[in-house]
This record gives sequence, structure tokens and C-alpha cells, in this order.
Amino acid sequence: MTVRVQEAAFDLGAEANSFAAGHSDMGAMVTFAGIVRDLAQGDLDRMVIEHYPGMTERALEKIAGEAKDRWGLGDVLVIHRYGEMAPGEQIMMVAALAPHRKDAFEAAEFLMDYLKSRAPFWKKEFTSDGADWVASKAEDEDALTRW
Amino acid sequence: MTVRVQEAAFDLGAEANSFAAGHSDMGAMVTFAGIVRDLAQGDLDRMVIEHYPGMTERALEKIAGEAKDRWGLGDVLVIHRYGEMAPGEQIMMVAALAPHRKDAFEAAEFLMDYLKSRAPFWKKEFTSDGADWVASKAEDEDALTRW
Amino acid sequence: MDVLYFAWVRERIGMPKETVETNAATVMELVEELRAREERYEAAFADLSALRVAVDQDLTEFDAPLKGAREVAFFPPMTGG
Amino acid sequence: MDVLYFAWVRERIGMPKETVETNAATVMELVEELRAREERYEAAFADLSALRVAVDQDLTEFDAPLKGAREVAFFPPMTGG
Repeated sequence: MTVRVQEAAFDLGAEANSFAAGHSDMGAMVTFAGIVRDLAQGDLDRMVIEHYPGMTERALEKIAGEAKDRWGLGDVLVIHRYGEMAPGEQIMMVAALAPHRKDAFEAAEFLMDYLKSRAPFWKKEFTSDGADWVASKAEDEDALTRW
Repeated sequence: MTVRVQEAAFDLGAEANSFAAGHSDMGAMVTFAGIVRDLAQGDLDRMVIEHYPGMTERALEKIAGEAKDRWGLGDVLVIHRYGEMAPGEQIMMVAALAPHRKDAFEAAEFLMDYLKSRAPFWKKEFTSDGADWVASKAEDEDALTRW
Repeated sequence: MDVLYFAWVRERIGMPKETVETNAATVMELVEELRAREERYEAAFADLSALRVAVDQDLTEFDAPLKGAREVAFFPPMTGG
Repeated sequence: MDVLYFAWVRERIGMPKETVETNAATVMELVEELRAREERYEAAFADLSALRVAVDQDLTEFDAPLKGAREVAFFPPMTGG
């Protein structure tokens, strides 16, 4: 189980490859990557992510551990960045290795749903109109009810 | 939209990275990789996958196109190998890029469910006890009913 | 008409492909013609619920018509992914 | 007790962290003490439904006790991922 909170960019492909290596009893790997999205095509200048050092790692490790136990994962990986990012840059990724595809998908969705509403990250978007904190969505909180 | 049916191994990480590049209007990428699984830890010698050239590409393109339209994907990728593979080797991958995570997850699961029961691939496992064709599972056919 | 066999169907019949002269109107009629030929065909087609069929590379049912078809393929349920 | 602020709560109050002398028994009592101090605290804590609180780095509720707590943090709902 690996949890990393970092300012630096990461290489999703290299991370996925090294995560998948050496688990020949696991038949399925699911990865999710969150990408800085420029909704209005060129309007977003940059995104800045603030987090709560200490609590962030704690929250992510708890979520990752729960997913590992609940779905019998061979391994689980969570990487989340903070600081300044440009449109198109990868913000974070999760990966889950399971014996079968259903478990790998469910575990990755669980990781994302909990990370989204329970890990202390806050996004601020800088556009030509100024800067705004991204508002949380009711549907993100609602997504937790299915687990 | 990219569909590739090939005998050669592929580099999941490199494929995922080049797939994700240059879609700054898409906030979410999900990948799935299927891996040759050695259930009895060391008992599986190799797996051989047979397919139906022509129909395979046709079936995968149909499935990928349906996923792209239904979930408004920015892009979709399907790679599936045939021929001989060792335990731990990657058999296939799908990737889906969508504006939001829910759509990316659903599209990837749809791709896998349909690919599993509708694309003409057949797996044969070679163990110390001999060779056996992998049996299809009723649950795989059942999985299609949710779409 | 080209008739293709895959996986254990191919192994039981002993070849991947053959060209068949037939006036069968449906897949089922073609299956009956093949079954009548030799023991190995009877063995391969013994349990149709364990088989799938494609006509011109599209999955279909055993009652599908064969009019105009160039290629029929028989195989077990798929196990890719 | 250390009190931490994040995101727009930090911006409204104008600092990321301060040390507070308090006998507040619950988070809510601490919030009332802070609100009474200055306009910027009142502004930050105006709508508690828009705020989340963590005590010693665990998410909790506003009626949570503060006995033994070393660190309390206030912030908006999270928006990671």
C-alpha cells in the first residue's frame, strides 16, 4: 500500500507499470487519473491546490487501507499533488489490483468517492476573471451513501 | 478512438500517458488492464489466446464507438493481445477519457463487460495437468443486463 | 460458403476452416447437415447451448437465415478480457 | 490550542494558524468565542453548514468535545481528486 502527497508532477504511466509488476495472482488493475480541466477552453490560467499536511496523509491512508481490506486488493496506490498546476496536468491518481475486474473497479471508485469528500484538499482556479475556490458538489457527498 | 489487436506485448504506462495527453477539456481518465493470472501460484505455465481475425476488430470498434457516444468520451482506447503469454503479462487494456469521473468509470466498465462476452477471444490455459479452455462465466453474461 | 471453427470446436472438428457446398436456409439447417456428416461434427455440435454462431462476422442466433452469407463461424462463448 | 484555517476560511480570517487560550468544552463553544472577537471571524463562521471541522486531524462534528485536543482546524468542504 502506497500513499504519496507531493508537489511535484508524477509519471502516471511509470507509476502504473511499477504498481502492476510482480502480482501474478491478480488478474485486474484499474487506474484513475484526475486532470486539471479547462472547462471554457483556454480560460483557465492555473489551478492551486491547498492541503492540510499531516491530516491529508492520515485520511488517505485510512481510505486506502479500507479499500484494501474490503476488496482483498493485492495492492493499492494513491498519489495526490498540491501546489500550482496548469490545465492538462495530472492532479492525482489511484490504482487498485484485484483478482477480478469487478473488485478492482469498485475499489477504485470507492477510493475516489472517499478521497473527494474526506481528504483535506481544496482547489482554487485562476481565470481571466479572477480567482475562485472550487465549490464542493452535493452529488460528491451523496456518492458516499452507496458504500 | 483507437482499437488494436496484436500479438506483441504493449507498454500499459506508455499507452496511458500518450492517451491522456492533450485533452485539457477532460478531467478524468480510467484505465483497466487484464493480467494473466496464476491462480495456483506457479501452476500456470502459459496462456494462449485465440481470436477471430476480422470479426475481433469489428466487434471491438463497435463496442468502443458505443461507449464513446453514450458517455461523451473525449477518447477511448482498446488494446487486446492474442497468442502466447506468461503469468503476470498484460493481456489487454482499455482506457476512457471523460469530463467527470463517474462517466469515465462507467464507460470503462461497459467496455470490459461487452468485450468479455462479445469480442471473439478464447483463452486456453496450460498447466502441469495439461491444457484447458477457460470456461465462460454466467456472471459475465449477466453483467450485460445492467447497460 | 466458408465455415470457420474456433477454440475447442476447431479442435473437435480438427480444422479451422472449410468450404461447404450447401443450400441450407438457416444456420440450424447447416448445423444439421454438418452433424450428419461424421462423428467429429456430431461431437462438436452435441450441445448447441454451449455454442455461439456468427454470420459474416456478426454474432447471431441459430435460427438466423443464411441467404447471401459468405462466412459462418462456430465457437464457444467468448472468454477475452 | 492550535487553531488552523484552510482555503477561503484562511483567507477571510487572514492567517493560516494561531494559538488560542480557551476553556471551550466543545468545538461550538470555541466557534462562539472566535466569533465574538472580530468581524473577520464572524464573516468566516457566518454559515456553519458551509464549514467542516477536524479535531487532532480527524473530521468531526461541531458538537464534538475539545477535552485533551491539541489542534482544531476549520475549512470548507473538501474538493480534491
